Amino acid sequence: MSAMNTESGEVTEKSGPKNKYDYSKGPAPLNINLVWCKACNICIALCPKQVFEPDRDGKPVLARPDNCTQCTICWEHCPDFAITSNYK
Amino acid sequence: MSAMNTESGEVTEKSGPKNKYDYSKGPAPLNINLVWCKACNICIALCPKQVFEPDRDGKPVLARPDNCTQCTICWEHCPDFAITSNYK
Amino acid sequence: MATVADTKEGKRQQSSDVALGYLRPGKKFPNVWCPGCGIGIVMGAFIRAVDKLGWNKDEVVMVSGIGCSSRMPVYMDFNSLHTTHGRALPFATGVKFAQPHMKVVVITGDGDALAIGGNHFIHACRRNIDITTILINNNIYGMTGGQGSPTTPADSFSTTTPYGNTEKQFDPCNLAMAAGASWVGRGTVYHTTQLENLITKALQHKGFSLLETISNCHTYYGRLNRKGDAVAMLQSFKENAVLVSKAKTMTKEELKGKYAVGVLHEDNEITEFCDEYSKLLERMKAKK
Amino acid sequence: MATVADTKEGKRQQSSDVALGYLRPGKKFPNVWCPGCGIGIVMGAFIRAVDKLGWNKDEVVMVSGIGCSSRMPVYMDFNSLHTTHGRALPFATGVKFAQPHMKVVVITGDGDALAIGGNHFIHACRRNIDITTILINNNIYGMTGGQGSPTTPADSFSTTTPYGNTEKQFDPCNLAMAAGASWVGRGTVYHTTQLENLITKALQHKGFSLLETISNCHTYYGRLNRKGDAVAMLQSFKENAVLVSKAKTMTKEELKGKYAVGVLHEDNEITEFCDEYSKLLERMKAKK
Amino acid sequence: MAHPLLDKIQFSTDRFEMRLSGSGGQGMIFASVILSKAIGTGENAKNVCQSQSYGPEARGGASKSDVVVSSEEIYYPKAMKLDLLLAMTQEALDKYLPDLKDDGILIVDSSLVSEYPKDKAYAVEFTRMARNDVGQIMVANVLALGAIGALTGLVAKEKLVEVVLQHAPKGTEDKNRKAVEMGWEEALKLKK
Amino acid sequence: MAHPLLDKIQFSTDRFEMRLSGSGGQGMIFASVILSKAIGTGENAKNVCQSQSYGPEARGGASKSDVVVSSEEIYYPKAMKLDLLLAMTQEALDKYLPDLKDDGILIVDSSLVSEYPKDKAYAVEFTRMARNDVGQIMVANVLALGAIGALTGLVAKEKLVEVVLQHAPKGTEDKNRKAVEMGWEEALKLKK
Amino acid sequence: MPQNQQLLQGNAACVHGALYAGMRFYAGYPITPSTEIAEVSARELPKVNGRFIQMEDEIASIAAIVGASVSGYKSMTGTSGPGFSLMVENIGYAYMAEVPVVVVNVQRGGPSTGLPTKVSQSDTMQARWGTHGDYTAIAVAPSNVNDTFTETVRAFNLAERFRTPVTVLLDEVIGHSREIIRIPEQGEIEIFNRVKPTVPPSEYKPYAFTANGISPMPAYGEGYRYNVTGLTHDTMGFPTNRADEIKPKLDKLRDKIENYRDEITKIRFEMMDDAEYVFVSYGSVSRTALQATKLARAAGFKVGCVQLYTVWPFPDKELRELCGRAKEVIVGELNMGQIIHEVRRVLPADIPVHPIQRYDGEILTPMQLLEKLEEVL
Amino acid sequence: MPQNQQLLQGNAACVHGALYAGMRFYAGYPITPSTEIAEVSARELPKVNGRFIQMEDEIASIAAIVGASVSGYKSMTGTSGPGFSLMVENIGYAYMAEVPVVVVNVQRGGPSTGLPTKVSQSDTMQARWGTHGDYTAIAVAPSNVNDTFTETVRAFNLAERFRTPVTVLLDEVIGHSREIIRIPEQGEIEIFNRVKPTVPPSEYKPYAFTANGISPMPAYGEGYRYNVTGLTHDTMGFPTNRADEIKPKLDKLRDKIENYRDEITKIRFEMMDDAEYVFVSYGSVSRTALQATKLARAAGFKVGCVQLYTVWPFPDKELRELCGRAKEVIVGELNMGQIIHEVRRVLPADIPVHPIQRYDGEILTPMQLLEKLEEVL
Ligand SMILES: Cc1ncc(C[n+]2csc(CCOP(=O)(O)OP(=O)(O)O)c2C)c(N)n1
Ligand SMILES: Cc1ncc(C[n+]2csc(CCOP(=O)(O)OP(=O)(O)O)c2C)c(N)n1
Ligand code: SF4
Ligand code: SF4
Ligand code: SF4
Ligand code: SF4
Ligand code: SF4
Ligand code: SF4
Ligand SMILES: [Mg+2]
Ligand SMILES: [Mg+2]
Repeated sequence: MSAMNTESGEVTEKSGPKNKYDYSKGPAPLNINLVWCKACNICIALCPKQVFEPDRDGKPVLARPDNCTQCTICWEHCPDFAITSNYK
Repeated sequence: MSAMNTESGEVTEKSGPKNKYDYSKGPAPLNINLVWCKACNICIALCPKQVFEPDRDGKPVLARPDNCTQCTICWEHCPDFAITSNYK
Repeated sequence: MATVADTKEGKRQQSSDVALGYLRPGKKFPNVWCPGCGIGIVMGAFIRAVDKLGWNKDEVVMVSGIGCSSRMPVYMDFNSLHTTHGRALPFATGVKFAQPHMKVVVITGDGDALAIGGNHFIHACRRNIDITTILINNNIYGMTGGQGSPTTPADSFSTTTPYGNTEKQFDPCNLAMAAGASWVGRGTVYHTTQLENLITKALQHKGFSLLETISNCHTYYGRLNRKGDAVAMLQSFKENAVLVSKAKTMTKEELKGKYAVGVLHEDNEITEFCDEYSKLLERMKAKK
Repeated sequence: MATVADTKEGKRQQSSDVALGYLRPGKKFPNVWCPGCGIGIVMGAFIRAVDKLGWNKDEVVMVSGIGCSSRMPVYMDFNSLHTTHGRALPFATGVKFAQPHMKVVVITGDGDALAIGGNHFIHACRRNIDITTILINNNIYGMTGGQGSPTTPADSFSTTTPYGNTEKQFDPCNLAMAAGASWVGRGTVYHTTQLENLITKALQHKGFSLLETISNCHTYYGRLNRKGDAVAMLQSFKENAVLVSKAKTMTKEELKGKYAVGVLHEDNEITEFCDEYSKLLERMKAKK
Repeated sequence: MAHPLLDKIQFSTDRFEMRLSGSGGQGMIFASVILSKAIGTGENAKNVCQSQSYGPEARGGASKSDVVVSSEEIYYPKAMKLDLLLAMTQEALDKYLPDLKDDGILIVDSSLVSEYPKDKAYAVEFTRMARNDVGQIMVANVLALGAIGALTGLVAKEKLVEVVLQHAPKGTEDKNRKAVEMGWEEALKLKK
Repeated sequence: MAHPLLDKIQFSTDRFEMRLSGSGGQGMIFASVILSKAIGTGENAKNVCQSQSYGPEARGGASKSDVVVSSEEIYYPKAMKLDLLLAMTQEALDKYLPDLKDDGILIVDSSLVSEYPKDKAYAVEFTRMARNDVGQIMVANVLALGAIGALTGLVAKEKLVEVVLQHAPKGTEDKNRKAVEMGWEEALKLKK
Repeated sequence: MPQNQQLLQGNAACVHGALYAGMRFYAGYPITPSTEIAEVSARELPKVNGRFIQMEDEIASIAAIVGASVSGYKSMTGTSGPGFSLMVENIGYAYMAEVPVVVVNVQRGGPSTGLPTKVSQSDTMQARWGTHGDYTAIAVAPSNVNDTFTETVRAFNLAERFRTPVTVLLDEVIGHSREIIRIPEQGEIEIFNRVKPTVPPSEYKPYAFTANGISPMPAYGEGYRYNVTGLTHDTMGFPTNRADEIKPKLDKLRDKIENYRDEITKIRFEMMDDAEYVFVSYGSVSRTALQATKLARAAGFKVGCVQLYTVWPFPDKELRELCGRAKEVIVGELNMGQIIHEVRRVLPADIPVHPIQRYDGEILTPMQLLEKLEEVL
Repeated sequence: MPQNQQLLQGNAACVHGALYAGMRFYAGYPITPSTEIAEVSARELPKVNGRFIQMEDEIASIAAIVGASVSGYKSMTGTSGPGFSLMVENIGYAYMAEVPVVVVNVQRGGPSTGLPTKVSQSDTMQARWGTHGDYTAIAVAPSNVNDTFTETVRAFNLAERFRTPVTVLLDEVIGHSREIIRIPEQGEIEIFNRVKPTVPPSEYKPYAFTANGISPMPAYGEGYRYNVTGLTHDTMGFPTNRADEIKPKLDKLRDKIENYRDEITKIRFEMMDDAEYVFVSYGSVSRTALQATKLARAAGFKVGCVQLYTVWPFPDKELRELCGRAKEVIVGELNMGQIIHEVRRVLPADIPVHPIQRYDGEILTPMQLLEKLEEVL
């Protein structure tokens, strides 16, 4: 789903600096499609590991990516298909 | 409900001789409104005392009026309100 | 197999001609029904029940849809609203909600209430609006000449199921209960005394009451399914009706082809629709 | 009070982006739904279920009426029929009966299925036609801006019940069972894993299956009734859902405000509508 | 008042209009369908147009059915002025006699109808004959069909029998054949 | 091509057309209702006609509302060419700027909009001021109302405050009054 | 702000007009862009001891208001295209049974679900011919918020007066616009209430032929126990199949309206004294037309403007009188051509009638009308 | 009797025509006087492996046939006035979504439940304007049993050809009359099947604008997974609110029919060569008119007769051509005046158009037409 990555990347830029994931560490655990994300706060609130923090627009930033256990909760509850995992 | 009696009387004549009740014995136990009666056979079949017999048109004739116990079955089942009792 | 028997004793003698005082004066008799049609029997029982309750005719509104059964209100000397096919209940809802003190009774058929009118049926149940509905179930569309209805039994014949009915049936009583009706009963046109009593209870109940009444359309349902004439069909109702109390003790297998008659459900706790709105109006007045 | 907890283990990893392969290519995303609307969560669970079943997209027909929930089919890469308000089921009946080998799924809302569409709902149940209906119950008319629906709770606020709802509610599951549906279940958008499983079961069931899915319309129902935002409403589903098995052990009092989730009813004996007609067609062929 | 147009109108002599009337159970509609088929199909087929009364009246009460016959295209589908009236009840006769042309053919079931223009009518006791002579009261209408066939010449007897038998319930073939023939002969006897 | 008619058309100078635009949550419709009431009622009332966008766009996304003001009967109800545009987001500005008359009044929330015609616009940081100075981010729209009042002269400040307060939730009266006043003054400062 | 001066949406003004006219019963089902009519009714009716019910669908809604009306209540329902389509069967019932009700259709783009939030006038012909059978329809069309109030009052008066359903044709632009209106004092606008019988029940014939064509109508419960049916009926309200009873009944449905055209027709016209070019329109387009007329006049052109408040029965006579001297007539509509057929039908063949139609979800602009005018100049 | 010669009621002929045209799906709800259409379908369809379903109401019936049609089945429903009124919303869906279906309306007296067993032609205007919104309708009107067969075939051909619902306007007289018809051999009448796409699914646009105005239509299951909606949509079938997509869509609905008027219009005319007096009619009245014409000609009067098989779109051009030389035109209808408005609209103002209408439940008689003719002579 690289197209998605690109899309989300583009938007990230437009909406200001976010998702401070250090890509040199390898792929992030999750991708956030910021065009589709509507900042509903569900993923942020439901993640049992506090992986996300909201950015200025309320969209999720991978604040504690290393905490992620790939438990599926965030993407199963994202109403907008905006979260995908990078671990396949 | 004498109007009804008259009505049924009139029709009795038109449809040929029927209801051989001997009125000299006093009022018949039941009146049959032959204008309204549609010859459905329900009263005849359901009377537990075989009070009725069908005439040529299938309408009830008081064949055994003395048998009548005023049990209500015939008039409660007459769909056409054609049977009334003379005992009030 | 135990079946229901009418009690023959202690009947009021006025029942033989009380009906005549409730028929509309004038030209409307004889009626449109076929000889022996059970709808007339229901009408008789209904009139006796109303008479017994001593209701003021001016306060009774009879509402119906379209069908042989729905013609009934036209013949009776009450306020009557003979509406469109399937829509008796929403018309009746307007009548009742506008004037909650009126006694509103709906006469409907299995097609009228359950086919085209099914939605209004369940919503009237849900609202538990104080309307008594007498559903005359003859398992067929009588008026239009014998097409299948939502209560035409499986494998039965009708003019639209010429090879036997491939559909399944509603149990109107179950449906009403699930939808929220607070009184549900079933009777037959054979059991006229019981029918009169059930109608009386349904009319007395505050809230939505449904009385399913099994009736004969020998002209179509009977003829197409070799059920015989009116008399034979009435006899079959005698065979197949089982008192509610008895039915509870019977197995599903034993109950096949039979139906429970009597009061199936009664709930006097649940609030009535117009009452709830009246409370709202009271609250609004108090606020002022 | 025991509530349902999702099992978090052993999930297939592809579930994170499997949905993307089922979205319609092109211009239709982002969708019309409010941020956080549960409808999207149902859609995700649905797609994962279909994917798990390995169904051929060409054989799936999604049918819906009008409402926020009914927009769902437009976004998915199946055959889709977005019909008129309340009428999804009869359209779907035409689709299924015409081509019984197709997998027909109806997506509908509480208003669409139970208000205007109530009659079609009970008749589809009665026929036990092999259609899976996912009824997204958010207790309100979302699309038109927050009017009361047949599932808006008593005393709740909506734009048409500004002084509190004076009406009573349907339980769609009870209604479906009484009307003849052969599979009935309930889930919530909080319990996504269970939801996916329930959808899978509903889809696999032969006959009419109804899955009521409790969802959040925080924009209207939530706001008007101080239920908080999407997250708060999801949390409340967690609080109020009770597993069917557990619910059976609870009293009516204890169950107040709660709802049973899981499979509520399953009957694999009762025949399916299209099958019965196919048998008729076979009989006709045999006759020739 | 002189009618420049109406005075000149000549109703087509090619049209032959029949009405079969009686009460609900007497099979008038069935008879008219048989008659229409017999006249309208096969070798010397003519155009036919059959119609009947529907509505509340049709249930239980009176019943009537019209058959219009013509060798040309039948435009107006209903009977205008009857060439033939079959009346199986007094009620039907009283109601429809005025619609019969002065020189029209009147057939009555004289076992059920008592008041009729004796000079003009072909009076046959269809019902009595059906019950007593054929042994099946239901075929009174078939007897009447035979009479109509005989009196109009619109259909061959064998053709009429053929169509009747196509529609006769299994086991009643003989009675039906007999009914056509008896009706036919009885009417021929009366033919004026 | 010469237009015998169109060339002669003079659009009424009596009409004053305003558009309040932003995103769903910013209360543009609410503000336009307040504005319409304030202008349309009381002593020096003028005719007003308010309208707004509905439809999918109205949910979540962009939001706009038009207010047409005139001392005469308002015929055409929609804005034709804007005399005033309030843009609370960049998107709104980009979309509606072309509808503004050359000499029309442009007001932008410069805490959210970055690209705008700097020379022409009245740029006020409504949102920042609402959050920081009033302490209630929700009243950004009320600040904007103050600015509109000040720049158009269509309504007296006290009247505007009065109507705002009629609609303010209990307990927020002071903040709302402050918002109107701050918006008003801030705009006056910029008045060209 | 004086108590009776209010900023109202057209939809709200409709409800306030209805309340002013005496509406005390509303049954409806939400649909964009009419929903506010239900919402405002739900809020306002309980304040005046009136009754609001949200029904399960539009069919039930019109049924319920007919039920309430025969029970003596002035009743209304509001809807939009799809809902109106569902109502037509029971609107036909109200025609046949002669039950006064008011049905508001806030028009949006069609056919089918179409354009729920976009303006249209494409249900104009449906308001005349929507239900099956023969009947004569009344429909009124306001063009602004104030009109909406007064035309709704008028709709109730007409319904009560003629015992017939009356359609109020709103559209999305009017329904959703907000303007200031002054609610008139009670008595300022005359209110008509249905005529009740004066004869005793035994002599009462619910569908009697009367001198003015209207049969008096009691409410259920007032002692007149009569029959109401959607079957064609005789003067007693009993179903009939007799040709000699059917025709008079249908004639009655027509004549009770046709004979009072003068009282039903309402037209606004501006600058028509010497007008050579005439805009004919109704509903929100009339606002555009008035604007265009004003602008064109200011530019020196002899333009006039006719606005139909009464759309049905179509004001044949009045339009013929008003436009008899016109050189060119332009009919503006938000549809693909509906009322223009009527205009063509009634005007002499030598007056060219030009369409200017818009059906893309937006209202016609003054410029569009002026461009059309220039074209035909 | 040869196998293919049958005595059929009009209603039965309608079903046989439908079967001949390829109908394999029928959904309906019984209503007098159309019920036999359902009954005969229930009996005949299983014989040809077709499917019959009795739905819970008329709304569901039209919904089901639309569902079956998008699934590739030629589908039909039959009803009468009240049922047609209930169907109009979903007929509008078929217009919008461009789904071919055939709807038969066997007309009876209205409005409302009216006269279930009595003939009428009072749903003629409803067939054009019954549902809300803008669209162009096709309706055909047979006049006898044989016609009913062929016009039903034609209705299917038109529906398939133009991806649109087509209404067959029958009436009680035709529906219930029995006449002998010969069922044509397969191939004798050309059958049109909807055009399927030839492009691969990835390139398929379900509502593409094409040279002939018709977008090819696959069945569900054939690999083209597209969206069908009653919302106004773009060429992909996705809902749109864009003015520049809305207008072309609505234009398409109109033009795909208007541009093919010549192929849609069907008219029968008799003795028109030198006719000075012309009867214009459709449906069962045409039989009366033909009879009257024949009688009047025999009496030496120059009378002719025009029968409209295609009622909608109204054959403007053809009627103008045929009646251009007429001295007087008489329009006969079983209603209070519907199609006469169209006749008046299209004929030059100097040709008087006279109505002869009957709406008491009986068919017009030749004498009534002749009396009218005498009046205008
Ligand atoms: C909208 C509409 N659809 C169909 C009909 C035709 N119709 C009249 S009565 C009836 C069925 C009546 O069946 P039921 O309600 O069971 O009454 P019954 O005659 O058996 O008493 C139908 C389909 C109608 N009048 N209106
Ligand atoms: C015939 C008709 N009536 C009313 C409407 C308006 N309408 C559209 S969606 C809707 C309610 C939707 O509620 P629900 O089914 O609960 O869906 P939700 O939006 O809550 O998901 C209504 C009333 C319509 N489109 N058509
Ligand atoms: S997968 Fe689980 S742990 Fe990882 S971010 Fe999502 S919710 Fe948090
Ligand atoms: S759940 Fe999805 S839409 Fe909501 S904030 Fe998270 S990523 Fe965005
Ligand atoms: S009252 Fe009883 S006993 Fe007497 S006739 Fe009637 S059924 Fe027979
Ligand atoms: S039950 Fe009534 S209608 Fe039937 S035969 Fe007896 S009297 Fe006549
Ligand atoms: S058709 Fe059936 S239901 Fe109707 S009157 Fe006759 S017997 Fe009764
Ligand atoms: S209005 Fe409610 S149901 Fe509709 S999208 Fe928004 S949250 Fe969801
Ligand atoms: Mg029935
Ligand atoms: Mg909902």
